[in-house]
Amino acid sequence: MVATVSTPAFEGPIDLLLQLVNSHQVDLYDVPLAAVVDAFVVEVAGWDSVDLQVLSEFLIVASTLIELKSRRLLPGPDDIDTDEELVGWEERDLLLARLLECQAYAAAADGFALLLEQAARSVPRTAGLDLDFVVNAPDLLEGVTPDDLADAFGRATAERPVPVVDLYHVTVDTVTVADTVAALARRLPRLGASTFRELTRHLTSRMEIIVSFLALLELCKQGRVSLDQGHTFGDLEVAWVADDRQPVPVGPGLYDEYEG
Amino acid sequence: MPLTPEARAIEAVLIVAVEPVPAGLLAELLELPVEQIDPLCDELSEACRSEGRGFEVVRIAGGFRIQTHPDLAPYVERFANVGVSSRLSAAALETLAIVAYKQPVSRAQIAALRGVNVDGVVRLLEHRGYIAAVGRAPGPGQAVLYATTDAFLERLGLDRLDQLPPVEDLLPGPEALAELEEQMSPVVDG
Amino acid sequence: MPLTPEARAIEAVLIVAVEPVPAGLLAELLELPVEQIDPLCDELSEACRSEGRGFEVVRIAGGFRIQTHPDLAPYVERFANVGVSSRLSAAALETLAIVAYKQPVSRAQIAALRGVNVDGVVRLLEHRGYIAAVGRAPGPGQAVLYATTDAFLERLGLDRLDQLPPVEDLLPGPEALAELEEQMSPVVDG
Repeated sequence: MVATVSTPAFEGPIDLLLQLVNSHQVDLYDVPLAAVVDAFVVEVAGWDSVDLQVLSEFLIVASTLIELKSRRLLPGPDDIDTDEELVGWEERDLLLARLLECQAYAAAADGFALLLEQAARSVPRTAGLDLDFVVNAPDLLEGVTPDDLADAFGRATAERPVPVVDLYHVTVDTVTVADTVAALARRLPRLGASTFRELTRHLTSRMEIIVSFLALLELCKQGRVSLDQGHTFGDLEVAWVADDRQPVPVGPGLYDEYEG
Repeated sequence: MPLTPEARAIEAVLIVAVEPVPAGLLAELLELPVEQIDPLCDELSEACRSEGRGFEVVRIAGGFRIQTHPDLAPYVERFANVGVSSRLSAAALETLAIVAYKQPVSRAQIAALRGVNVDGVVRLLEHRGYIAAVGRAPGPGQAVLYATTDAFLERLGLDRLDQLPPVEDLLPGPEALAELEEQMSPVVDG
Repeated sequence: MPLTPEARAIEAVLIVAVEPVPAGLLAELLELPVEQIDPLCDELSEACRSEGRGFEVVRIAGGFRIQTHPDLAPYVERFANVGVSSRLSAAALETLAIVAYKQPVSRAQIAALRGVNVDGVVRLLEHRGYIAAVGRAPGPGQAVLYATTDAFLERLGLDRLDQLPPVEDLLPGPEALAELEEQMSPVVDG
């Protein structure tokens, strides 16, 4: 059992990383970690017994991502200690090896798609035997009991095809971090103080909520809002820091975009 | 002498056809007037003869079809008797089970449930007399419906269908089946 | 030039076959040494090419079969009823690639590599006939092991598994590696 994490564009940490790596526009750090972890926790809760192998593998991937991402997201010193940088090299090497292997299989998958397409251009003859040929073959049902048939029915129905909807090429209307920063910079001064839950109450997609969160972090980095969380998993309190010296810079390209 | 492009196209269609193909349908596929189909099929037929192919193109009731040359019947019969395995494959048995428990059922419905083309398997089961066409579905398409035969019951040592062991029926009903069938887009992936 | 009697007989058998016919079976039917089958099939294949037939004789999944010439796909597709099947998703294709290269392989092994639960995808691939359970791993748990099927080879148009490119050839080059490494190092933007 390994956790499945499905959002429209990503499936699990490894797929996620692969997509990040393969499409050069996506920042490696913009990963919806909470979703990844949530899904995993749900999965673990369903386990009969703990699978240490899976658990530790997940922890390696997740902790590497969390480390990388937290450095990026949190306001902090501009440069980091080189010693600190070395921590986690081993994990990264492991991850790298796995990524490479996955890339090789992704390339193989592309090849398969091509072969399937080519092969589908030729259709085999399956008309079979003309019925006027004399067939003396033995009874094919020799030894088959009614119970065998019931079992076969069970097998056939247990494996119903899962209709596959390929979302690979679906593009969603994206809400940008830049737009959200601009919207919050208009809205927050009027509100003065609010909570994250309140600010995102009208939003319907997880994507919009994540983008709002990233926009708040941008404003926090700029010192325009203060963020406070009373307790773990508590609601995030957001307060506008009045500053009339200069407006919040807005416009496309100023902020890293979330491509989830 | 190489075949004309039109004769090639007709040959390809006849190769994949399971039933005789009417001249009108060939004309439609090739976007040609129907009068031109007969001469093309003659060309094809003549080419098979002159090159001594192992099959011939013949006109029978309902259209044109490819069949093995009568000379070669001994090989074909030997193949029919040697080439078939002496037991039903797991896939064939599962298809038979679906027909037995869900009858009457169309090929497309079985295909939708099994996720694969079942034409060959259905043909085999029909050929061996385990299932038979029993009618047509109402509505567009009028798909042929299959049911098990008396021979099937006999081979399983049963008198009536309701003597089959009860199964937990996890399959979707007719409406859901139709929907499932629709979702399976008719794209060939091999 | 007319076909030899042996090539004709092979053609007739392939015309009635519903799946690739192994050389050994053809040899048995024709009462010939198996070494003579390959040259005969080559003769047949070459005759189809030189006469511009609408079909070809190919070696696939360990046997020989007759299939339509790829040129004529537009006509054949229009004729339709060539199979009910939907395209495989990228995730399914990648899982299939892992099974193809690492077989026999367990679900847990695939999952460890892909980093996600693959139960659904494996079930889909098994259901579509691309892969099948071929045994159980030794040791505790006795995980079911999966391998690709003959249908997989058929749908990819391959004769044997070793026609797939070696996995080493598929690994990204040194530049890609450097790029990956760079992206994974903890850069903090100021």
